[in-house]
Amino acid sequence: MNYVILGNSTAAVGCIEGIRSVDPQGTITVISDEPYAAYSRPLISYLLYGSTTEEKMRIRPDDFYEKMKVKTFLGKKAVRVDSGRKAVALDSGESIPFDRLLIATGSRPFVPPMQGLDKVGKKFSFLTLNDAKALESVLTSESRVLIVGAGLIGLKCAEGIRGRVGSITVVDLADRILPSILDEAGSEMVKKHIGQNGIKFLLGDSVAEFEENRAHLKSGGAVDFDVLVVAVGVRPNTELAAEAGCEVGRGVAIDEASATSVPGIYAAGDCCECRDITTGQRRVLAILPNAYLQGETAGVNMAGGEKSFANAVPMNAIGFFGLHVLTAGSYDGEEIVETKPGVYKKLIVKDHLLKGFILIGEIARAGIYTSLIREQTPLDTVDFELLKQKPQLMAFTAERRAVKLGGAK
Amino acid sequence: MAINYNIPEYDVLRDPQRCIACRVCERQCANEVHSFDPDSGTMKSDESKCVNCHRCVALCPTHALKIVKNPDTFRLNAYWGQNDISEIYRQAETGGMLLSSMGNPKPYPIYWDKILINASQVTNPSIDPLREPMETRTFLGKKPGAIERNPDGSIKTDSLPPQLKLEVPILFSAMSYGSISYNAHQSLARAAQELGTYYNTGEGGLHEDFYKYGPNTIVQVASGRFGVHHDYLEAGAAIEIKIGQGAKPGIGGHLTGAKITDAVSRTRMIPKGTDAISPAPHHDIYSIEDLRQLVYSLKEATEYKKPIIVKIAAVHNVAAIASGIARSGADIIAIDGFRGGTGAAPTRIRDNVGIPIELALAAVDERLRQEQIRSNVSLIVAGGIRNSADVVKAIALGADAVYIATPALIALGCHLCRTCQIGKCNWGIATQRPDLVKRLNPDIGYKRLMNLVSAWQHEIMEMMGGMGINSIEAMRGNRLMLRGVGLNEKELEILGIKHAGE
Amino acid sequence: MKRVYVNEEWCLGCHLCEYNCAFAATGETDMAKALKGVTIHPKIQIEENNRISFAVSCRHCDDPICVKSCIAGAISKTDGVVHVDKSKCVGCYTCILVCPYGAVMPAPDGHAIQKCELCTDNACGEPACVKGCPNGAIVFEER
Amino acid sequence: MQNEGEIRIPSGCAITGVISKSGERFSGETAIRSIEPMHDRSNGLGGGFAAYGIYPQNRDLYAFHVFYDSARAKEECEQVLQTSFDVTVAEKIPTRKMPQITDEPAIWRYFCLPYEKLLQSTGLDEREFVSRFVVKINTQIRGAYVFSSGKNMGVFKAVGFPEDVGRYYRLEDYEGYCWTAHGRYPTNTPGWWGGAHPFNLLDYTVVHNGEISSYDANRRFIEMFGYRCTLLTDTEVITYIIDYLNRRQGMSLEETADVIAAPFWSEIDAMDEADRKKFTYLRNVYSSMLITGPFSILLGFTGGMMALNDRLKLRSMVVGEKGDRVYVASEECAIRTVAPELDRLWSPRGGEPVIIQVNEGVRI
Repeated sequence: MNYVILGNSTAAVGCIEGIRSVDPQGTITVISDEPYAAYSRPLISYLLYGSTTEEKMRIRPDDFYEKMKVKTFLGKKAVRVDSGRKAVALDSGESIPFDRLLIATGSRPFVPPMQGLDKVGKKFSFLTLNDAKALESVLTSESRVLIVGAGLIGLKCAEGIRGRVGSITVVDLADRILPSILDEAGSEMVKKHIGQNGIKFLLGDSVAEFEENRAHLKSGGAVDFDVLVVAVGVRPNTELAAEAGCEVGRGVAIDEASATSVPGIYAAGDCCECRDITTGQRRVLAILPNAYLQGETAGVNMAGGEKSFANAVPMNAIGFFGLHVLTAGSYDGEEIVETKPGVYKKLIVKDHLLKGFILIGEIARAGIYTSLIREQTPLDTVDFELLKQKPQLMAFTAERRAVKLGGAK
Repeated sequence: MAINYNIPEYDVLRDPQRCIACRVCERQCANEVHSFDPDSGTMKSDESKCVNCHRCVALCPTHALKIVKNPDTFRLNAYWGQNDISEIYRQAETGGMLLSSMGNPKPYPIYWDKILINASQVTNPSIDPLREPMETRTFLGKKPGAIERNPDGSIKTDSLPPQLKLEVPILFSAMSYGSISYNAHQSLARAAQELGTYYNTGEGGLHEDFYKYGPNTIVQVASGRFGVHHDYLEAGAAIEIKIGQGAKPGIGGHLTGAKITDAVSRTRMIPKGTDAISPAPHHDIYSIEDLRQLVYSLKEATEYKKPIIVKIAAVHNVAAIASGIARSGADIIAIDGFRGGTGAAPTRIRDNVGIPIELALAAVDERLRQEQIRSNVSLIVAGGIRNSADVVKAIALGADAVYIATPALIALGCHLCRTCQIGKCNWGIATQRPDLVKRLNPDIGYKRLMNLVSAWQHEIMEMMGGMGINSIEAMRGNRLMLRGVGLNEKELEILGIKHAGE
Repeated sequence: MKRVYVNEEWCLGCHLCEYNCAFAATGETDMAKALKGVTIHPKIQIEENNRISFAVSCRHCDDPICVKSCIAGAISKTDGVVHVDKSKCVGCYTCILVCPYGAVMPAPDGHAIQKCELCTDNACGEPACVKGCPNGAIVFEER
Repeated sequence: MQNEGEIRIPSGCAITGVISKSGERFSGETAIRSIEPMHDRSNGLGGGFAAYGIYPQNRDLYAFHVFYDSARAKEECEQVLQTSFDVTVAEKIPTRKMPQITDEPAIWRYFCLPYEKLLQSTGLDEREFVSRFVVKINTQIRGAYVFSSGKNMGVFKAVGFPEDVGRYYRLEDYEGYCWTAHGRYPTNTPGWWGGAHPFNLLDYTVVHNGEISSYDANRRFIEMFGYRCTLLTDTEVITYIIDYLNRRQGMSLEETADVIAAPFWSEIDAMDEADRKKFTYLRNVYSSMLITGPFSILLGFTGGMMALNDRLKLRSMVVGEKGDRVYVASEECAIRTVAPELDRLWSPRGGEPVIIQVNEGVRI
């Protein structure tokens, strides 16, 4: 069997490990336009912060490809997938045949049209290792950095470089930060904390026009900067899949087996859309655990095994300057909120199920909540009053605990 | 009571250098001696509540605790001891009888320690139990006076009266469910099963969960008849009629309502929360002939398939009583000496009534032989067997087997604090409080009991081998293997042994 | 594969496992010296409520979601032990977010996580919690 | 110094025995010569012989051999004897004066039968009556000791080396079909003639080499059945146990051996069901008659001989066969001296009885 994987990040690693759990022999070829062994993209902010190194960012040991018997084409870009002839064409002119193909092409930064943007010299995205290296090369302790976008990427970037620059200003059209994962109260709490760490926010505002070192805001003000980071959002790389005939919505559409609509072609990771069990809606769940699980599922199925990943849940673990934020699921439902100094906690319940949560400051054992969401545990089978106090296995019945902890079948 | 006349018996010493305030002591003390002071971040003690059970000491991970005798004393008096004075204060305060638990702790003579065991030298080889078979199997029960033969001349083996087969001549003696916990009972039952011996229900009936251990269970019928019914009698391998108990000869029992939980109530067949009171005598046994009737009633009820044990306390005329029992139809006599334990007994009774088991045993065995009825019954002795040497001495004096209870409890963790009667046993043994009961994990408990008895068995074998004896029956009643030290003529005569050097 | 199993029925809630765990992690030989005046951060934790208590520590799952979810590739499973490479861990707490047992926790310094590694990360030989449990409530067994 | 009966004296020993299966009678010289080479297994503190078939002319009468320490004892004993027995012959047992044998008591022999009337009135069978009578004399008359009480057999014993004892009693003049002999090595040094071996009750005689560890367990048990162990010797208690099991309980000699040298439980547990039940029964019911510690015994009885070792075989004992003769001895030399060429020689296993009986039909 001839496996080809487009992309070389978490989904690809999951896929390789998935294939090898079933098929120790088949040929695996990985093609990526990045010249690096698989590394963790979310770690680029930590790299700039100094809490990791390029070496440690690799998500698998150095001998991973060798041990897994994987052939790599790194730094080469796949330009076309011919689903009829079952071959991938590379920008170098090579054609790589496949029996099974995984499209794990990830996403790319979305840069909206902004007037005068072309005048800015030092402007960066913040998605890849190359992005980080490029940004790092221009930073000085006097740099005034302007970040457009108060989402996860923008704010992690802000945290990552805070110690090495003069000032940071974050502009966002939305009136609060991290709107995709936090509610208003949560946003406010996190914003306050980040603000206390020397980052200035200009929210509900946007850049009307750029000059080389100045951004004129819609609200009328202006921000002088030396370095610009645009972190407005990302878009899935779906083009190759679409050309190959795969059904594409917001992302490449995959089922629970990570299969696309074209036989023999699978997809996984940030380029895909799948069903979010907390809402029932199909969406792009561009988070690392999903990428791995989808990739692994794809790998097993590509190799003739059987695996299903049917309980994708949006979730995020993120921290800024020591304040940790853990969230999961959707926020539509009855809310149970608890606040105390430095702590914000919100549980969302709907249809007798835990649908989502936001934990800020006090995050211990959050996975117990996540598992209730993921396993769609009916809340009348657990002691939810205890769970409201804190995540704890005590809330389960003794029989369930005997299974979970005592080795009972 | 405005004035506290008494002084705490113990002192809790906590080494502040070692204490890490982990609060294990606090969590483990049902008497609430220890507490945590959040202001100072340190542990405190209220030693007046301490019974010296050592639970905290045993669990303290940094060995920061010591329980010592309180050095505070009343003015010393060679006649009026500390205890005498304390007990008077307590009685003056309460107006009640003093209660105690476990066996007589007073410094009466310990005859075991004045008896020494023989070993072979030159003329007769000692036997190495590691190399040669060394047998401890024992059968308890009445032995027929003559063989009978089948028409083909072979020996009739089926006519033998019911017997108890023991792989080691050590049984666990009666401790009722109620006086000790479910987990303690389970530990005993499982250990008996694994060891090929027996445990004894005591007078509290047999919990429904433990019927499966029936082949290794002796079911007791005592004066209160708690939990006695047909299935119960059928469940056991033998039935024991309890006439008396070494710790409290002549009186009955009293288990307070607090210990009569749901399960205990169901097992004893009495209402929950009511006191379980055993009368002093069986009210259907006012004479030896009445005993015979009960023996045969029980035999009838169980179709003569189970040996009947009659258990008596060792009292002054024990030999004559035993002679009567041996002619009553009973198969086995159990004699309980004055060191025997109890879950609760009036202190004065425990400390002053009964006689030492060594003398009782020697007298009974000799008397039954003189009357040529020793084969009518087997003899089990109980009440103060402390180790394998005591077992060897007991058997050489004439016992067929021994009952152990206190050593079994100690193996399970008991520290002989002797406050069973208050029901707050920190070791999960003499309590019915669920949070305390769970402290005794029978998976651990039964293995410790097995270890104990196996260890004793090995020691017994080693001592037997030293004597050149390779089967326990050759040691039974073999009093020449014993010598006394520091005993007077009368004691030697009763024990039927010679003095060392003779 | 040997695992730590919890016999809830026998847990006394004495918390000794937590102290033994914390002690084992110090590498000291004297617990009093190691833990005196210290707030402990054990990798095994007791849950207690209404006389029920039990210890929770990493289950070393057959299909460990923490390993799959770790954004830094810092968690791996070898020879049945789920292991954290603290030098790779950036402390994002995704593992805390996904562990269904709540068995992963921030390390005391806050920059990484910690979890039970069956005392393969200290010189105990067998898990200290198991060794020190007074009532067989935590066992390390092949099942 | 305390004598037998006052103190328990363990002793090491030599034993030998010869039997003719055809019932051919042969002189005591054979037995003397056989025990002689085992001189070093004795220490001069006791020797003795048992001989079967030596009184054919009085074969239906009990032959009592009695030691008297005094004339008064003799008088007393004879008085009691005559009230219960019809005494046909009363004579001194012929002896030879020898420097090696000293401190002789008076040694008398009586051929007698209990009065029929008395047997009827007591309701006892003859042998039980005689055995009780012997126990009575030996326990109640000071200075009188019946050391042989069977029919057509006799025990001859004294303090001295066994070969000297044989010559002292002129055993070369007696002819029997079965002889056993004993040389004694007591580990204490009294010298009472009654304490020498063989030990006898009725026609049972036991010579024994060993020191049984079960002694007091056996003694205290057997004494429940009317026996009195006055000598405190192994041989005495073994004889009583054999008498009890074989004569009074009606067990075969094999069954008797199965009690006193019972198989180990591990062996019993591995037997087929019938045997397992039988052996379990015997061990259970007669547990107090299990004999432990080293022993090799030769049991003589009318018409045969049984050799038995303890179950661990802690004492040497070999058996030889030549023609119709069977020899049993502590050492092979004792056999080779009198039968240099043997058809067969073997060492019986511990606990395995070797029973030799005079061929059926032979009048003895």
